[in-house]
Amino acid sequence: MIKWIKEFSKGLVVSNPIFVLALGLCPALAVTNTLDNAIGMSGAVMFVLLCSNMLVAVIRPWVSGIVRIPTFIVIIATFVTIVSLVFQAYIPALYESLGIYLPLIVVNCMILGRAEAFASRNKLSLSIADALGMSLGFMAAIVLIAVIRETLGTGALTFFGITLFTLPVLDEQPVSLFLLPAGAFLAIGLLLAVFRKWGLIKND
Amino acid sequence: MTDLLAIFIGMALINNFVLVKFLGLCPFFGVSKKLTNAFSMSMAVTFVMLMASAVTWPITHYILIPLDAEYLRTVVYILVIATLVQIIELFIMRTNYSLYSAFGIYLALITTNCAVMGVTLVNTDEGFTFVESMVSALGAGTGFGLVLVLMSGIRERLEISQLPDSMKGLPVAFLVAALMGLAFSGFAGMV
Amino acid sequence: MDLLITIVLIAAIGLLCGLAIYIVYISVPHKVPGLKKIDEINKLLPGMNCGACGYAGCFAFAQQVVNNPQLAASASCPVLLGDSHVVKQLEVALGVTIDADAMSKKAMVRCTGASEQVFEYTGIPSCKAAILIARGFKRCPFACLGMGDCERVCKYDAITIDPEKRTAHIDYVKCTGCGLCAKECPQKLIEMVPGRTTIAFRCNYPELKNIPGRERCENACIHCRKCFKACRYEAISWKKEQAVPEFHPEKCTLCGECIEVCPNRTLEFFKPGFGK
Amino acid sequence: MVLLKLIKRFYAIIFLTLVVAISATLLGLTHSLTADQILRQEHARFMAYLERMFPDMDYFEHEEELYVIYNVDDEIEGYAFIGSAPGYSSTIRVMVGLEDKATVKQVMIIAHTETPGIGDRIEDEDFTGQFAGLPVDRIYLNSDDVDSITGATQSANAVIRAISEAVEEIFKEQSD
Repeated sequence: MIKWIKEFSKGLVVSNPIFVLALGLCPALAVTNTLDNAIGMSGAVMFVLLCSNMLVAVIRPWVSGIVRIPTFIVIIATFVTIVSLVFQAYIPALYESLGIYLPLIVVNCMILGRAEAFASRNKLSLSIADALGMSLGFMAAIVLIAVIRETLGTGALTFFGITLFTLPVLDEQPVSLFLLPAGAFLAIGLLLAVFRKWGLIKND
Repeated sequence: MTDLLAIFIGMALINNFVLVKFLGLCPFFGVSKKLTNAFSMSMAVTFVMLMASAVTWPITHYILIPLDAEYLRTVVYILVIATLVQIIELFIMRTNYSLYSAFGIYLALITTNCAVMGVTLVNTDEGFTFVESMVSALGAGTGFGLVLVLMSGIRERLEISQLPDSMKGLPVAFLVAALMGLAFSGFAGMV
Repeated sequence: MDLLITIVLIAAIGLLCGLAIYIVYISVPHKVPGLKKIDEINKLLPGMNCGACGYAGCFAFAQQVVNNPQLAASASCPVLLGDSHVVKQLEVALGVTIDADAMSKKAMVRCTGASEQVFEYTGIPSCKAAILIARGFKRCPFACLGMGDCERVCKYDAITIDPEKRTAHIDYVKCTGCGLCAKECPQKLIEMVPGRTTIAFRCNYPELKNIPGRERCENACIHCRKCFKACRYEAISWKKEQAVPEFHPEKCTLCGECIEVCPNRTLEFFKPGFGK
Repeated sequence: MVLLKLIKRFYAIIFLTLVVAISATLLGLTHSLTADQILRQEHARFMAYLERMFPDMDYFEHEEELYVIYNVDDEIEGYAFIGSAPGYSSTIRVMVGLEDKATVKQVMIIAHTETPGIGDRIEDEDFTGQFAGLPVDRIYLNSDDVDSITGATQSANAVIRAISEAVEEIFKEQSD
């Protein structure tokens, strides 16, 4: 049980996939321009990571060496396609705004990385812990980036249509740089530096 | 001919995969510490992009579209890419080991490189013909390589500059990427 | 029904992919001759790809050595020279004898860094940059500036920088003699010397007249010839043109006489543990 | 025995094929479960746009690319068509409603993923409102009657292009 908690909490801070391992950066930057997108994306990633980690952990004794990577990646792709079909059917607005980045979860280095490095070597229960921890860490990171970018970039924060708050001056003159691709790099770079300054993350 | 040029420039500069579309960021930050590595990596990526586009185009147009099964494209594309990468890796390892020792580690990274998968998805989304797909793959690879090489040049310089400790390494690389991204957004509207 | 056809076709793609990998796996032969042997040698090498042997990395060197074993006796791979255990393994693998001792080289810093700092330098932290301003920030224009160019280039962690004196120290044990630091140093004050060198001469000041060295540095060689005169074993000869001593390790008895008489403490034992 | 040996020998291939086949089956099933819902969603969205544009709509008919809208009394209420053009970071799709075959009633942006706060200003009433009442042949790039958006020229021009290209295609065919 202690080991389970250890694996679970590892992904949250110590080896946070975005800030520490720098894995899965593509979605972290591409879909963090609004809070809705970030939540939708991390939900999808969580589902895919959990399912694929579980399945890989179960079938690991039977996987043959030379087709290991194709096998894992087909499993991941299957879950990604299921997610995207479900999104398309029930939350079409989110599906459209995630666009090409939804199928690209397949190549999120984090997911194959976890399947390869962790699930293919560990028991089912530990793999679940790892998947949950990693995906929660991923969610925390990209939601944080999205909140910053949306707040600074539009002067307000909305959550699936509900406006949470509006800032006085920024509302009139938003820093729209933060919504551009460059703003994504800027936000994540500064966040990373601040975390290091506070000692949350170790320096290189 | 001008159409092809427009696609090439569009993929290489305007919709630059790394800075505008955020594809292939992991190698962008991982392999951009040294200029020589960056060059090898971008060559390998361009090669795999071309191969992947060449293989996925007939699959899409002769199998998936007639079957009305385009929802399966994610699975099929990634399967094909993973296979291709593995075959190329095996082939190079056995026939030219010194090439393998230069490229090998990057090949493993390419399976999970969003840029390769991205280019095949974009080709289908835009409904490119075979030749157009190849040109777009070449453009995407060139754009990726250009940015990777530029970035590694800058990072080699950054290594010896004086920075606050918490800025060293990845954070400052992100800031550099931000500035490069701003510069590249100036290409918008070129075609 | 449509679904069935789809499944069969997609499975066929899967089959083809598996088949392709399998066929390549089975049928592509190992074309590089002696690949196994090369791999075996390659594993013995340090794997740092420092290039000291003159080839493009360890693997290239291994390839050359397998084709021409005699090469191992003349190349300067740091592993050949440092690690006697590995040298034995290499000798067995290649069937040649390697006189590692004769080939071994070590890097020696020809400066104690004692020269006084004359201004505060806050520019780019690199010797190459620092040297551009008034030949460096130390009184002696040939001194080690200690900005760490050599430390950064060393692949074996053998070099440390003394931040107080701003000078480089080379760990005799860790140094493999690859010579990368000697190439990197803009002051050209790191010299590759034979591994059995006993006495280190720590001054790089090349001019005889103009300004006497001692004004610039408390450890400077003042060309007094005391060491030459003190040596009873003819292990030191005097080079007249440069007016500096030349040491002959094969005659040296490690008595330490020359070090004691040196008025400016320019001389030191080269290897830690020599002398007392 | 021979079969067993064969299976053992080609185990890797068989395994991969099986995985792919299972994956395709799973996805095929998911697809057939969700396909209706996806179509319904798309249809509902389309209808919602049409109804917002033509509140009195009862049903519509296709006339090539042009939708002809009828009200309860089977009278022609108006026309609508869909155009698309690549914008700054995505393909922008617009729906254009027409009073009659020459005058624009309303323009709606139905799909885009332009930069929020910049490119998505094409959705503002200030921009889309200016098309209302314009003759269709007055909508083209750099037309005197249509203003672009400062700072979002790419996206705004894409909207204008989407309309003018669709107009050209639909009405050229019809006048031929």
